[in-house]
Amino acid sequence: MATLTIGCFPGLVGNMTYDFALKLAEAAVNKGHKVNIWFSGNASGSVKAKQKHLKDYSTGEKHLRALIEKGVEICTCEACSIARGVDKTNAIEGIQWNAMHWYLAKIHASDRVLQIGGE
Amino acid sequence: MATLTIGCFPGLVGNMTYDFALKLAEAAVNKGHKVNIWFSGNASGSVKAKQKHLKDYSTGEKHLRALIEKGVEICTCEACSIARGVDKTNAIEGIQWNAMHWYLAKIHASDRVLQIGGE
Amino acid sequence: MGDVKLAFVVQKPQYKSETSRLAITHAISYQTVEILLEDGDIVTPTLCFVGEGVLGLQKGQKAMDLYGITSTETHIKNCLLVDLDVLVCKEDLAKYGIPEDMMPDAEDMGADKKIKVAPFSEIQKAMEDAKHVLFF
Amino acid sequence: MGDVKLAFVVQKPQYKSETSRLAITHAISYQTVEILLEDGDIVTPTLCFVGEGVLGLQKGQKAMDLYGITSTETHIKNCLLVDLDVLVCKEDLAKYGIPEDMMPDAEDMGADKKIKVAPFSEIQKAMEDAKHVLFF
Amino acid sequence: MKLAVFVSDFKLACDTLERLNADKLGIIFVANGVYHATTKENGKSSSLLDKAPNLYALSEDIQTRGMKDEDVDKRVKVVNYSDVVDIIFNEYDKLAWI
Amino acid sequence: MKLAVFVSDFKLACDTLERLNADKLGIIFVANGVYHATTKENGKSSSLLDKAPNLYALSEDIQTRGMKDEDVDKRVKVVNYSDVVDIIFNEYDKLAWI
Repeated sequence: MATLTIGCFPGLVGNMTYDFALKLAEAAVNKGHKVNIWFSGNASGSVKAKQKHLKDYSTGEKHLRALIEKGVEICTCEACSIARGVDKTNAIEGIQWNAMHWYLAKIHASDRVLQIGGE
Repeated sequence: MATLTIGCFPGLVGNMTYDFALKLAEAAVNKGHKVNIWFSGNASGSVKAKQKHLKDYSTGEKHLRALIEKGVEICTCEACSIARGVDKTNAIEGIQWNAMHWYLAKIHASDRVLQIGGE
Repeated sequence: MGDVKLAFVVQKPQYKSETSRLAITHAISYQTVEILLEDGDIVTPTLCFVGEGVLGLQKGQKAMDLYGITSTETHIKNCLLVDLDVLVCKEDLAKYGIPEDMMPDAEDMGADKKIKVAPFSEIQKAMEDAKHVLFF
Repeated sequence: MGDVKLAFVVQKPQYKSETSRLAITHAISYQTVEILLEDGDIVTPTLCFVGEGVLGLQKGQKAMDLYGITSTETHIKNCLLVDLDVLVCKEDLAKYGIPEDMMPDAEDMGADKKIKVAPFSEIQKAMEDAKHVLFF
Repeated sequence: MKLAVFVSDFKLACDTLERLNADKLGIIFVANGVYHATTKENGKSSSLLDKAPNLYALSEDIQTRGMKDEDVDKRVKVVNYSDVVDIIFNEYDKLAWI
Repeated sequence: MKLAVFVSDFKLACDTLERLNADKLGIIFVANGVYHATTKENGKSSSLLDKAPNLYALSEDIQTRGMKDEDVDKRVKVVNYSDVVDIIFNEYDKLAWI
């Protein structure tokens, strides 16, 4: 079994790139691989807890909780999140908070890295 | 004096389109015009209070408060915001909350409308 | 000010960012805007799809099954149900080889209204007739 | 695993979305990654700008004065201060008519390191030498 | 119609502008759109400079990117935010952002 | 290098893919990138289909858009998320998203 690290920058809700990143993570972990996810940019807003899941909008929270449950490590860029007014006290439990070097450290120990840029 | 309504969809922080929308609003209100701003899409995340202003990141909160002070009406798409976990209890005071028809109603009474799409 | 006509012009494909689907839901909201207007005032949007904006409209979308979100197809049907004028650029459908009969309708939901596949000149006219144009 | 080399490839212009500037700040963070690694392990990014990614790098940026945000120029200087390899595609600078001497340096801050204006082939080689490539 | 189009990108993802007709057409280059006014690609000016007789570029966005107002093509008028407000209220009746 | 490139847009804003060299190059069409595999523009297939010998398109993203797996160009293999995981671990060593 191998390790995949995904860096995801695009924001949650309506941007299907974010949905892609989570679906790929789920498929990899379901096959027994280790998966890490790094959020930066607009994606760092998606660690906010109490997202209301409306059927017209995609959502982050329930998928993130399910991935954490399966052992996926998820970390948000602290600076990016607090710049958006999201801090640990109002975030989804189990998400890690760290600086950008968390991502580089996970990459160091990864077999594959998928960096997804965009808004 | 005339009325300008700006619809702004792109997210705050790093996306210079958002900064443009606020600067244009400020320039218009400084000339005595009436300005309305509608946030939807990623921009609806920018009504979150307690944004930390880091110098490496642009910010929404302090500019939004200044615009409200000058009489600019600002409203966020309620569904878009709550889908992102931002609700009235943790939002910047003075921002209005409404459905998409708020935007159409403001447009009805506007001389100029600038709809800015994007992420 | 009576009836204010708007042209909503969607030029980016669905399922890329949120913008193109928000264009549709914003247009649909014309149905309830009267609660915020004076008696006799209305807003009438025409929803136009041009360029790459004609991508992602066709029938048979599985977005709800596969991603758990309302499909663009469903949103388009809702437009027809609230009697919105929807124009899809004929030249652009042809450019991308999308048959006109792949456009959704809402007959099963009881809507008489249909999407109109129209030449760009008609979309241009909708922009000219509108008081404001909104590009998505 | 020792030294893991990375190629950061920026292909979108600065000041459009956040992605292109985050590429720079992420690369800079290599300087502190050792606190999370075993002794002897390091990460070495090479930061490459290609295509439209060469836009928005040049000297004299007024982003702080006009928009209140740190300029890309300042971020690039910070790269040089932490001794990061920065490659800017020579062919693309030429394509857009940007003189090579418009690239910033950080001499005033005491950095010896300079931006290297390099042919695409050298950027291709950085990608080949890297264990992972990251496109921004 | 008198239409002012804001162009905010250098490489445009859509061809809308090519097809639009307006009795009076103005293009306001903002954000990375200012490169249309300042930068040649392979020695060639942007084709948008031939598209409309009324061209403007936002000074703040030129200077943010390390360029100077003098770097702008002679056909383009350099304006600031305050000028943009006057332009959109006084010279056009509809606005588009593409 | 053995490089798998994820293409997620139909109209690409960059020409990176044109210049990249790889000993083994694969293209995985996802999101709106699937149109490269399903849709002709003015009767012409996407030039990306000639760029790499190994082409894949994500079934979930084809069907989300109202198209069918059978609509895909014969050169392209239709895959699902689970297949993508195997492809990136077993057949390539580096990944790019453009």
